[in-house]
Amino acid sequence: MKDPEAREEPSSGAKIGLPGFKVRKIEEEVYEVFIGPQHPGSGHMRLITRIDGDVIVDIDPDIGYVHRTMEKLAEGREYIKNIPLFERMAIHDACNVTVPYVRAVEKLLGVDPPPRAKYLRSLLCEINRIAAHLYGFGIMGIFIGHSTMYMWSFGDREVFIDLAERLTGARQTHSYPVFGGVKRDMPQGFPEMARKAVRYMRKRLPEYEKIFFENPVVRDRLEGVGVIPRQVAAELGLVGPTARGSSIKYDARLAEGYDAYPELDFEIPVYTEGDSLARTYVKIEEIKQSLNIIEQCVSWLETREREAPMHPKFWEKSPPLWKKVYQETGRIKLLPIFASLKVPPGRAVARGETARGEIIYYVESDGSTKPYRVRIVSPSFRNLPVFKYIVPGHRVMDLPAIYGSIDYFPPEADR
Amino acid sequence: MSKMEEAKIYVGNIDESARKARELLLGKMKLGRLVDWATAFSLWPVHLTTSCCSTEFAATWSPRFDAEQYGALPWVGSRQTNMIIIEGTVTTKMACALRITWEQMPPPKFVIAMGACSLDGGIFYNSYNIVKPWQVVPVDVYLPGCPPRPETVARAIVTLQRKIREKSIAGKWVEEGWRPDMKYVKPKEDVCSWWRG
Amino acid sequence: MSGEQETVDLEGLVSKALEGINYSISREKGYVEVSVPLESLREAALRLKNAGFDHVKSLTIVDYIKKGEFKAMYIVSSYLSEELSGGLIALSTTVKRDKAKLPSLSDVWISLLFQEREVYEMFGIEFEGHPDLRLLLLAPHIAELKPLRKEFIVKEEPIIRKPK
Amino acid sequence: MSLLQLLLDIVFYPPIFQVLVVGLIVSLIIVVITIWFERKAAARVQRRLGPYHVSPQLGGLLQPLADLVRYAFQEPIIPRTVDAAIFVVAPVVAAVLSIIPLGAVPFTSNPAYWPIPMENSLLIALALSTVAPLFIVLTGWASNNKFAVIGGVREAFMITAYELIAIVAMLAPAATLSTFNMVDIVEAQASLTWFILLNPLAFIAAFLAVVMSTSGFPYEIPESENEVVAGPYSEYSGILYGVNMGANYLRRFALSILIAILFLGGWLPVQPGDGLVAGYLIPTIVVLAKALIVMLVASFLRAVYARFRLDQALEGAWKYVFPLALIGLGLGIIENLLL
Repeated sequence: MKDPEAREEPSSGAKIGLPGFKVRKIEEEVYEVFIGPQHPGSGHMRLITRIDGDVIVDIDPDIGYVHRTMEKLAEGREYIKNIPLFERMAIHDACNVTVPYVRAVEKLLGVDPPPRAKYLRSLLCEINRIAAHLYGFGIMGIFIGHSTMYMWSFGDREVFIDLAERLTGARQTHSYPVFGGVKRDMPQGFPEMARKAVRYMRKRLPEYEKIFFENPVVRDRLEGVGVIPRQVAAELGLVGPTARGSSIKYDARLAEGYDAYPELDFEIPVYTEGDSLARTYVKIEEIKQSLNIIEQCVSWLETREREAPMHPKFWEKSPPLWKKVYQETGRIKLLPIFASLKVPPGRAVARGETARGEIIYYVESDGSTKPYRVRIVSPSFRNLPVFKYIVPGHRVMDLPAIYGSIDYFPPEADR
Repeated sequence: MSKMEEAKIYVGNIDESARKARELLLGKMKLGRLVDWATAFSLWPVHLTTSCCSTEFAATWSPRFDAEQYGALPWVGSRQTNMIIIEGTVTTKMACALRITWEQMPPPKFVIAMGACSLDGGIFYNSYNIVKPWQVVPVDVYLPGCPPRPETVARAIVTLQRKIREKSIAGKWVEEGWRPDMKYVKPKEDVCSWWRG
Repeated sequence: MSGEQETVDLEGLVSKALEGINYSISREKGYVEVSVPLESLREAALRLKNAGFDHVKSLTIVDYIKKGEFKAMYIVSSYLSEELSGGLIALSTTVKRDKAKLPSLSDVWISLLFQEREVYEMFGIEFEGHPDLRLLLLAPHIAELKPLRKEFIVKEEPIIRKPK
Repeated sequence: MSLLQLLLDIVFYPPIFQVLVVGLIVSLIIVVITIWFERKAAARVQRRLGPYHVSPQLGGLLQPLADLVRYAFQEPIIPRTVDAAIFVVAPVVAAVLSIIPLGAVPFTSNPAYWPIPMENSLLIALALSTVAPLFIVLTGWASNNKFAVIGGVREAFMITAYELIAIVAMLAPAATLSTFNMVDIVEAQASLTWFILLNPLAFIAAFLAVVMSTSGFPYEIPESENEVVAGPYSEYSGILYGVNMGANYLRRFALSILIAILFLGGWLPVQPGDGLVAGYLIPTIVVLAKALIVMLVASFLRAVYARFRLDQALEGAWKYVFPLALIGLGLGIIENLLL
């Protein structure tokens, strides 16, 4: 798979090189290993790694193996059709990924969802966050060879997937938030189910600590590995648990203050060590916070009357029968108006906190039914410099530990 | 080639002896059914994650669904496996990787195309960067859904098992050597044409 | 809009930081846009960095094909200073489509390194001074299409088919 | 007729009989059970079913057999870039050499069924057990694949660490009793007590050495899939890969038998009598059962532990396990003086 011609002297004229290939000479003692895309430790990308002995001296991430051209496709599709499109970016974190897009369009439309819709969104976002963190744990577990960790967290993730499925009707691709509201209200019996899931997870987390975090092998593998100092993390623009493990107290939920988060009571866990273990602990703590938020959301939703979970501008257009069905079952029929929604011209930026970190959408409208430009910068894409700047200097076996702890998800990074 | 010649001094002509052993075992001893049985219960998917269906692929092997009970065990290297589950969209760059991985696998080998994107593009049908997987590798079982539920993936594995045992695919493959269903598949030069720029 | 928190006066901060540079400021939905001419982009970036905006969240290029120009927006914010982190500043400039060249700011904000490579392949905009300007996401024959430019159109089926 | 007689003579020549029958046939069964147990036990810890539908009556016991048959009939690809002779020969030799130590192991105290004279049997068995890993390094080298080479280098690092530990720890019983005769060692355990109680330090060191030598968790470093795919075996396919995988388990089996003999009392509490059944079969089954237990415990670690980093594993081996083995040896010498 190597291209012998790519090893010649760098020529200044060669502008378009092969993706991921640096035109360079190889020193003799350096061993170049292509990790991926078919490799159990790479995910959907290639890491061109150069190894000196057992130490990585240079790493060149070659991504784009899952680049599905979402930004371009979004320019050709109606606003509402983009919601399911963008959710394929981080499919197991669907609500968190789509809420900022919906909010950006809402800013352009000038509508603000009613409080009930905000709480419902936050509820699903937190369920998604827990499921995504458990997914990250599982991948991390298998990366450092702990198959039980993978199985446990994937098994427990099903609890929250079930919860989301009960709420929205889909395992992963919920397409739940829509402009001005949500697609569905809480079904009968959901609060009990949610509380049961929360109780179960609270019982499981100490067991995780026991088999995973207090395991001497795991601690050896993670402690002091991939240390990112605070200043470096800020310079590289890292996001999410990766930044918070390096004592950067930044969370878009607070910085932007969207949905129900300003009214909810939660904390942002921050660790100062900046190593893989700290990043993993951040996720554990975030799961605990998310469990609290779920409880708060459920209690809030339970005590309030069912009122339209959709902005009046849209809700008033629905026929009385639909409203009656909503009152009885909580189901909302999506209005046909969304299919040809004209959005006033303007530009909007919205950010949101997904499980992996901050996602930012720039939406520009020219007044038609389709966006003029959508720019997405996803958390994994912003965490990409970790490979280039943090991994070199570590041993080969540290690469999966760091990869797992930053929870890089290539489909999200490539968009 | 001289190394191969040299090798023959020690181990004989491997191709020739393999062919003879195959004829003896499959022809005279009728081991085809045993091969079918073993292959059906030992479908090891290779670790090639093409897209976001990998989340459901991973969930299929999680405790709740546990596809390992059918004998399918996700394994690490392409050389030791015999099944590819194409997990969703195949992009231009990934198509080449998919093809190379498929060619690295020893026959009899099987392909399950998972998800709407790997059927005909799915939600990304008009994207400029995707490739239809059936142009890259011959597909045995198509599996719709976006993403398919884990039960569906398990069902696809069972379907493939039944197909192998009822039609004796693996036994025939071992006997005859190659499969005929390659007519939609592009040559590797086309799939990987971008590689050398 | 919902819960927009801005703990500091961004306009004041920008006017202090960009003193002496010809710029215009406008408040958009969710961010503050600061447009500078192309020549003073680098200077403005350096001053914003010194004012505490330590990382770039997004390098956004918008292709205004009718005006024949690209608009480049560097959406910056701060991690190290908590009060700045609530606000977003978009440092923007315009560049002609036919000679699409921008100065690379990856030495100012290292977080731009991969985003500039992405813009390079998607729009064909060259970044002068970028240490490692190669393709990132695309295969070479697709990068030649410059897919995010507006003249490259992907066909789309409408939601409602018009009867023939 | 005389040729048949010759063949029978060769097969029933005790060392060869032991290697062929116990080494190949029995160990195949034991390997099947071990792999099945490894997957089933991990599945139980992980709250799932594990292999099942291949043979529902036996709880999926035929799963490793199905995998083996599948491997046997898959095309063994020999890439053009490999050193073909070594590529093909090395795994086979490794597998054969893995069970060769059984040619020196007594399964009974009845001299009629000893494979070889027992004077220095422990030394012979230990010496033979150290040869096989070299061929694993060779497989990695012959593959001419970067991952395989890295895996081979890791294997070489591990060899140097664990072989010494295994030998030093397993010599501790010999030091206590001033003999290299394995039968004497077992007989002495009948009068004293089993060496697992007499010299637990040496036992722990020997057990860890077995786990390390056969790439069991948490020392599964040469084949650590997340960096080096399948390690030295990355280029192997079909039956050759099956042989490679089998060789690993065979070596674990051979070393487990040594542990069973040296530390777990061998065929005790059975006292071998006369005749084939009482003198050979029953003691052999006892030894094999003990070895199986050692193997299963080693396999079970997969469900609990992650894998160490290479430098951590080597550091652990040289800094902690090797001194442990030395202390075990010292303890053996002290016990020798006390006895």
